[in-house]
Amino acid sequence: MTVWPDTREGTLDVGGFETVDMTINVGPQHPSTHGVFRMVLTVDGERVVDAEPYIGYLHRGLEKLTENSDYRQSMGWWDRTDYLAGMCCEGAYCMAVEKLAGIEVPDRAEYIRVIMMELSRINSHFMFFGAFGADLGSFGTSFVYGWRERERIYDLFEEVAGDRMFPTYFRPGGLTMDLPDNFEHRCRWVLSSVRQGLEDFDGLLTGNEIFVERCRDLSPVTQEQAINWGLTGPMIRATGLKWDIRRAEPYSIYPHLKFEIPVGRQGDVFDRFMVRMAEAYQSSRIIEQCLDEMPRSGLVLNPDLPTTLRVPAGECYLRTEGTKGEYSVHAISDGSNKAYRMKLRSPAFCNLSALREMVIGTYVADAIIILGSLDIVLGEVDK
Amino acid sequence: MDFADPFFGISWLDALIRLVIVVGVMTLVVMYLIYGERKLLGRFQQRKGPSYTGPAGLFQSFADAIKLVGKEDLRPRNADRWVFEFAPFAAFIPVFVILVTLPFAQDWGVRNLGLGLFFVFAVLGLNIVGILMAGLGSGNKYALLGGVRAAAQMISYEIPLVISLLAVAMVAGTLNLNEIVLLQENRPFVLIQPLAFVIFFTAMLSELHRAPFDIPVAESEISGGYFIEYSGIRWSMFQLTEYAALWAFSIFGAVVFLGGWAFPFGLEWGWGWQLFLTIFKSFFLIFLVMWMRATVPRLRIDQLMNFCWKVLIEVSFLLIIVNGFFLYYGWSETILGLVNWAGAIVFIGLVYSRGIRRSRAREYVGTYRNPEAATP
Amino acid sequence: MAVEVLWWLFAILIVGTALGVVVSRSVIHAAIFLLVALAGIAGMYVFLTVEFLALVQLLIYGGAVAVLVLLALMLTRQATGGERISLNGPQAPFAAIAAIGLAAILVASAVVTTWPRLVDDPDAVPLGRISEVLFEDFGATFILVSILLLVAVVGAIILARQEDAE
Amino acid sequence: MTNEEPQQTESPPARPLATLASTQSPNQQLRKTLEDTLAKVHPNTPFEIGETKTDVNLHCPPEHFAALVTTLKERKELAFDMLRNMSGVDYEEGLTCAYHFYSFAHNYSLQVTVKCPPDNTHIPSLTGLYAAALWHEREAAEMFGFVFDGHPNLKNLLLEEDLNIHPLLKAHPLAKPEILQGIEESKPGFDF
Repeated sequence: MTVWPDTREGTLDVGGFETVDMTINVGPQHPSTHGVFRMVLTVDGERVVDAEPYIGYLHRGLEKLTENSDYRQSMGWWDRTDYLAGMCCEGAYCMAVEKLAGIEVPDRAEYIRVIMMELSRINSHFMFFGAFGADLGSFGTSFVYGWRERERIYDLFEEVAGDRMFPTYFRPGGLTMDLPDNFEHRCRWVLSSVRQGLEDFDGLLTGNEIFVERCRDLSPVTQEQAINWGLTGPMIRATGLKWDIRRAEPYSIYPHLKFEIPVGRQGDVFDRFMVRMAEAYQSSRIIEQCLDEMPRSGLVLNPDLPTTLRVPAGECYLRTEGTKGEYSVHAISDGSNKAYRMKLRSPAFCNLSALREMVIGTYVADAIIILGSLDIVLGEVDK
Repeated sequence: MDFADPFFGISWLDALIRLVIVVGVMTLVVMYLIYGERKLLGRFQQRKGPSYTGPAGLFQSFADAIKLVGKEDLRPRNADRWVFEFAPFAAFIPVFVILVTLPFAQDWGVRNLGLGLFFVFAVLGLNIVGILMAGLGSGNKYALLGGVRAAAQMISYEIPLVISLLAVAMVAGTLNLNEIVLLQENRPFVLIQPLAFVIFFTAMLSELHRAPFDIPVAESEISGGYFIEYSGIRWSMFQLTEYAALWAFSIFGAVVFLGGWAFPFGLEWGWGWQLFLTIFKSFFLIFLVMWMRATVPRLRIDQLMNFCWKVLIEVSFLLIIVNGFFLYYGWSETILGLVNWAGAIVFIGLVYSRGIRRSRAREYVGTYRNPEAATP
Repeated sequence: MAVEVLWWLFAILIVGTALGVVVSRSVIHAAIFLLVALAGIAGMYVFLTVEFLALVQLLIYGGAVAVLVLLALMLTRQATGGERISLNGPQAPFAAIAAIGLAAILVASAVVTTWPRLVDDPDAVPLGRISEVLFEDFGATFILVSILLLVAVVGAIILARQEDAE
Repeated sequence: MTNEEPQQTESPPARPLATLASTQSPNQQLRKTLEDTLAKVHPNTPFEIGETKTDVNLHCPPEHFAALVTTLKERKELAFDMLRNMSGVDYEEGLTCAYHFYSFAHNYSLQVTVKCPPDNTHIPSLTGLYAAALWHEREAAEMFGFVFDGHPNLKNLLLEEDLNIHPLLKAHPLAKPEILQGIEESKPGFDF
């Protein structure tokens, strides 16, 4: 592998006294690349002239593994993609399999799935708030604020599914098991704590002169650019486009539920942050409605499922609104008990592909927080 | 103006013993400043901080120091050997020299220099050299960036720092630190020069590169900056320098602005009380610095320079001019204090309100404070 | 006695580091030697009991000039420290002539000048006298110099802004 | 918070959940528009329009693909302005690339499949029309061995840069990558 881009090597004139561009290698081990991401910045003083992202350090061959394991075995691979919101990934995978096999899901299971997916969304967004504050240099405080709510949500997941990050709670056709006793009460308590957490972040960051000064008007993205680059999720909503797959191409029980789609104005870093803040609040509203409306009892797994799940031949492109954007599964089955092909359309991967355009012309410090505002999860980018 | 002279009148022996005492105390203080910072940050962040090594983690810093001494002293292959290895010492010497003139209580200091305040300015200028040496000699691009940032920042912020201190010197009419303290027997200078104190504190944060001005060492950007390549004992020399400088600056600020040992009722209460007052006031300043670190994000380098050259320097020049008028025409000190307070409040208010105005955060905040509100 | 020993130490330090500036093959080393030499001269002023001048020397030459040299090196040179450069160019004989000439002038003027006696009281810093001279006797000059500096700073800012806009 | 038992409320009336998502799909309308437009713009090109479980599917030979996508993007009644996904598939009869387009104006979603002949994996690149194709095409190229004509920088994205294998081909073995074959026998306790 070449370490430095070849084109820049020649410009480093050792003997001269003119200023030269310098390449800096950021990552794969760097405090703010959020995992094993690496980018090579070419800088002129403090200004970024060129940026070259390198990914693939966490590539685990998800799609190959899925093609070679049973439909139920593959579950475990999929909640390791977006590992900050495992339930959302499971949801997309299970819905794709159900769509192909034509499996019905009991009502109660649908409600519980939505609760879990929205809790995952809150979880992921709180991780973003914390990590973004840390990128900005708020020494760990925002991180700990974020972790506090995340711990409570993870505790809830542990009670429900037995695992915290990779719960493997969903099944094609429903859920592994029913909710524990007293779940509703605990969940409402977590929601109130989440709202308090949002208030805390509001107090810590959004009114702060330095925070605003750093994030406002930084790398604004127009709607045309966002569409052309394939940005989805909060990134495209920050530009003012009111597009949410939960509304545009509804799935599960989302058409029932009342929630707003928060949008920003100019797609700058501040808008991206605030859209996620408002979105986390809307998620808490969705969960409350689900808790109010869900059937109090009933099956959570379709009782007619066969012992070995053989899916008839077919093809579907199942899209869901993941935490980072459009989390979609392009699934093809050939009638056997293994998927013929399952392609993950990972939102962070697509958002990250626009990083180079956003970063060029900014300062080194800005490049870091623009990267942070993309909210990448390397498990999902590298598959 | 002589300090007490208990060591048989042998001046160099006297100086040596005083120096050794100051260095020893400084090392101990630095150890506990690190411990205190970790503990405080822990509390700010809803966790405990160090709590295993010794009672309530009190020996944590000693354990860390022993570990650091035992670590391998690495040097990158393409580093400039002598520059790299001497840089920590070059960074430490100016801080240590500042301590020479700081009075901790009446007649408690190494040397009482007639030009004490000026001496501190002059030595502060050398503070950058060690950092520049580390940045240049490490053979690392992050270190180089950190060095450039540090140099630009520290050279710029030295100007408002010096001018804010000059404002105090104008009011006091002397450069001798001991005399400055004695003049504050009835009221500390912060009461009549609050704007100067605000400027001093801002510039001090910048000179120490603490948050929100920790741009040269920005961990999330250049992951340590100029000391990225250092390990073991040399790295701990940089840490020692950082905290010693923090302490020295705080003592200096306490002496110049908060009245040192002289306020309130210091002179008659003996040296123990005086020492306590000085240390307490300096720790108050240190607490403020650590509080800032736990709370605020980091500025960008161009915003930092803009703030210095377009705001701080102008305000500090204005302050000098106002002080000059008051001194020339001999107007009352109360009016001077009131004008300064008004200036300080307006200054802080403008800086603070700008963020709230620019963020337009209400548009979004409304969406979760009031669930039914329409989003923009 | 102690003072004499210290004086000689400083003298050796200054001469040694000044030589270092000339013979050092690394620009960075030369800059650091220069800094030490200038700081040593500040020490010499202390021996002459002109503390104010010593501090000014430290502030201007130690703090500002040497740091500026280091900063300029940092901005122009490549990141790797300690690269060697060749010392002798075609200008060497002219440099030698200039150096010998300057040394001769300095030594001659030092020999010719009648030196005043040292000030006896080490604490007597004529600070008030300095300010009187600066602000009253040479007041007009002082203001002119201030205006010159102001114009220079404004000009520098304008130049920098123009480069930015391009 | 106290640990009270949650109050049991009356369960709400059941709603017909299963019918919800499918009824609002605009696929029929899209299919009709697509047939009309293609007959008008590309009258002589052999397009097949089919359906997957979720979307309208349009089969297109690689040589007509660039013209087709231009039409899809430029025509007002279609306006597919976003390339949301592309995935390669290794069918037994040949490599296929499936593109998913989305139209914000009409809320249409369309799948276009391009089937390569067995000996030729060249497909025109979409990077000129959609910037989003840059990384998608790099990924498909390294995973399946497609060659996207016109892509500015078609080096490996997820795999190592000089690793010239295509792991998602069905012929690629799961257990032992070629480069590791023959190496691991000598290492005890380390088995793929």
